[in-house]
Amino acid sequence: MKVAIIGVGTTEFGELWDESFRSLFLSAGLSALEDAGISGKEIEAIYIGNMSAGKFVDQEHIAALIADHAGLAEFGIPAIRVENADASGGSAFRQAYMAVASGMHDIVIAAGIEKVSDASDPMEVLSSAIDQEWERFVGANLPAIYAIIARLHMHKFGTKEEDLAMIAVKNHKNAVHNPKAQFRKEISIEDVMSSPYVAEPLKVLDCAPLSDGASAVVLANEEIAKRLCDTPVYVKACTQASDYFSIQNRRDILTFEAVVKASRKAYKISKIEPKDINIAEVHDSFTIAELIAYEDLGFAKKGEGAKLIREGETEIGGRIPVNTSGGLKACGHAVGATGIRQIVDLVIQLRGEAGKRQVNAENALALNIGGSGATAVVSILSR
Amino acid sequence: MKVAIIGVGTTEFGELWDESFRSLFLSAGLSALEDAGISGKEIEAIYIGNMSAGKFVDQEHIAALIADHAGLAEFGIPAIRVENADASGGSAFRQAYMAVASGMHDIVIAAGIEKVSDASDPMEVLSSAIDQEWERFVGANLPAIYAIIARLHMHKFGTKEEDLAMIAVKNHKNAVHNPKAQFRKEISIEDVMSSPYVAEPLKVLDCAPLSDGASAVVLANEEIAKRLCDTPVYVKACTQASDYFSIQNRRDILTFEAVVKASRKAYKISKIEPKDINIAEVHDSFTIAELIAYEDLGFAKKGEGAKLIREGETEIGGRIPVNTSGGLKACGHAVGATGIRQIVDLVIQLRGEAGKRQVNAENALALNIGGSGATAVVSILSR
Amino acid sequence: MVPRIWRRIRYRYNVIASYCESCGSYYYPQREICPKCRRRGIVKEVEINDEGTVLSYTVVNGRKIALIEFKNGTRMLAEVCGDIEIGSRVKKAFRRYGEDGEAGIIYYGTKFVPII
Amino acid sequence: MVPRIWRRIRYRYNVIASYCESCGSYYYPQREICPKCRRRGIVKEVEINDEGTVLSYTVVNGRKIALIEFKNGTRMLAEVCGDIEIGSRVKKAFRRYGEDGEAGIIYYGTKFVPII
Ligand SMILES: [Zn+2]
Ligand SMILES: [Zn+2]
Repeated sequence: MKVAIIGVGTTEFGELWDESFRSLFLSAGLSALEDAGISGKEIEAIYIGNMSAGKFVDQEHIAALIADHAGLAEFGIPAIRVENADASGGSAFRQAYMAVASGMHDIVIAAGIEKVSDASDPMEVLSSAIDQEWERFVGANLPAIYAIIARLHMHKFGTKEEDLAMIAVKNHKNAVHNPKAQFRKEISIEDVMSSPYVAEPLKVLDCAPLSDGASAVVLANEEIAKRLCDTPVYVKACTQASDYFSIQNRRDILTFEAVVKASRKAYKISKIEPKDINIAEVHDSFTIAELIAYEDLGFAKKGEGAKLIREGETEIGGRIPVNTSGGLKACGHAVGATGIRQIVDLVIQLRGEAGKRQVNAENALALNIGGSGATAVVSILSR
Repeated sequence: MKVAIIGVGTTEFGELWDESFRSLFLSAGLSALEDAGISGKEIEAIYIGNMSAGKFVDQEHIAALIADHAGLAEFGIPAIRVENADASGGSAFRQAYMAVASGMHDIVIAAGIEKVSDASDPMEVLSSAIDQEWERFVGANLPAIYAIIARLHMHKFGTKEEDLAMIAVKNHKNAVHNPKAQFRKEISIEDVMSSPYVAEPLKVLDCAPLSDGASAVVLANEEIAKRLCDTPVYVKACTQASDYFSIQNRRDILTFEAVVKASRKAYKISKIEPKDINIAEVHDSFTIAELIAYEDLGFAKKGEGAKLIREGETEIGGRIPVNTSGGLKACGHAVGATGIRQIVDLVIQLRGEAGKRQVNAENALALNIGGSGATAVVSILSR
Repeated sequence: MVPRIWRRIRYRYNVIASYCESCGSYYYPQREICPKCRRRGIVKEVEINDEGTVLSYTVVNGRKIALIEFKNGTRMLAEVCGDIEIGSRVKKAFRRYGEDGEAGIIYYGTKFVPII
Repeated sequence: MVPRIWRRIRYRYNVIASYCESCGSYYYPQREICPKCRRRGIVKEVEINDEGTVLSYTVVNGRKIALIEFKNGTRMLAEVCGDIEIGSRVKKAFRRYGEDGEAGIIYYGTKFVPII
């Protein structure tokens, strides 16, 4: 069964001190319902992507809590939390997609949410996405893993710290016109280069901020979508793959096998090739991640990711604009919400509602990664 | 597509000091594969039910970790963690069931795992299944919520503390012959009655222990099942429902609406009625939960749950034996593993492999509850 | 850990319920959306000042936690200081609830006392 | 929080890899099952005692964390004490890794030092 997205909504991302975990979702969820033009009674299931409410706000069992708080308790619909680190949103989207594609449900919500700013050290919590026993124990955290990957990429392929900086600069520039973005301010290469090291060679401005935020999308089968919606966006494929958990077990740490596997499968299912993708939201939790994504998604050859950013190919106006929302880097990384937020932004683009950051696109790709790449979710959307 | 269970495996439940989070799963997963007579290469996806690895062992992103540790990383199959408090196992089973029923996958694993004994206060962690803001804040924990429900049931329907004690006694008696059970020792009514109060009127021996453990099942479509397996057990229905999160919002705290909704839907889908169920594993995290489950599942009228236990109807040999495994109470409650462990035990019974606790059964029901009832998952299995 | 936002919000100090002007339902704690009629923006704040009745209760960790019902039908889980039975009448009292170990901040909330 | 089981296990003090007798693959850390040939029980323990080569590294929180490769092809993430570059040769050294704040227990593990 063909699946369409008929409504999207997101909160602003950032340090939202006045919002609670619960109110965050309500705002995103109701926007999505309003956007879809439905009241909520039609929803048959709700999938919530969330990485670590347990550690961030001391609350588990959040799917039922959120369904209740969104006023859905009377209907008693199944509410399912999906956790795959910062790929939780993408994974929740995929479960929701499968529920509709299979014909088991007609109309469902997929949402992502994270409230990080109540925790004393959000990056410490995010680092529970990597191997506690063999990576954290020896002193590595998530930035350290990406830094080790970045240094090898630089050593092997001649990628420069400035290339990585260019990715941060591009994404900040894109975020200026995104009303939901955390950082709506341009930065310069010098700003990035002079920011302190977090984990050499990655600097503060190579890292996405950890943010509060929630995003939601309404998925429906084609028939309902056509009835309810003038601008349905179709999900042509949604695939997930996994890899060795710790980098010490990966044959080639410069290739995210899960990204390669998920994207190849998505291209095959959708019959859409890398060259047919007109816009992408990719997981730039660290600038090096976006650069390697260019390669693993097939936008550039292995080792040539830096060429794309140097030549402006991934800027708005380039061959394949990447992270026109500002990406995780500038829009903000609300962990479990990010995978859904990517879909929201691509839908806005495919509908032609992106305003000053509008790109002319037929086919869009979202890449959501968990931790240091043990999980990857790829979605291909088309008008 | 009809879905069958073709392999089951479980670790012993208990305080497994020598087992790590990872080794636990390996043992259960490999038993299930062995039982199914497959090597593992055939598996297309893995669904993991786990409530709180983040809080229990400081590790999130556990689905990919487990897939890797089980030797599945080469295949890169999707690995998805599902969390719905102590209904996580049931929810993971349902997602796996849906993946096969829809034809999207041919053969998948659903597993549940929890390692609680590394935490200083596991019941505190389990209590993050209830509302932190409106229940925990005022001093209630999970036993307190069930205690409030129990006292009202006693007040309104004349249920006695001794009735609840009888449920604990029955489940301990059943566990004696379950090699995987944590407590393989009979207890007396007096033992229960003289154990100290945890939350009045619930006593220590009214509460299930929190345990380490992992369980796994292999699900396949009918065609593959018939080819691989002499004794497939069919999943006739697997439904999930949710309820108001906090008890203060429920119209009737003596009825678990999510259980009523999920079970009515399961009966309808399977065309199997409560009277046709020959055996059940129900969520006795507290004795009162089992007693109310009798009522909400339709085995007894509302308010008459105590009659069933008084008259021995739910004992082995009774009309509808409940928790022949020992239940959460005596087999142990490995939180996110429990929902899968229930399925494992019912499959063993339906295959006729339950030894001294064998019941002659055609149709079986599993009820897995999250927290104080905001999530319920009901599965109906048949030979 | 008590999230910062809980401590400074007004509803910890007053018992504020929501009233849906569309369907006449009351809710405690407050809701932004009415689960019965799914309407937003029609939910008004009302303070609960009247006496309540103990629907049920428990004693846990030395504290008495009760489910209390009010005239408008809303219910509230709260600590009660004093002797109660099912059916006892209770009234509001402002008390200290606890302390945040990490931050050393004392937080307060509504407790109840029996009406004698 | 360091789970108790990590502290007392032997592999924290020796660098023990697994060798699959069926397909000839080595794994670090140890595995009970070979992901290449999916065989169990054919995985043997082997200690890694030789020198390693720094594949890549970072400096985080003032500590140098490197990905080190050994002759048998296994790799290990570990702290290195001393100056390194990509390609540097390093050898094992037994060092204190940290302290469990709650329990006050000091735990040790394998670190590496450059071969000069
Ligand atoms: Zn209303
Ligand atoms: Zn091998």
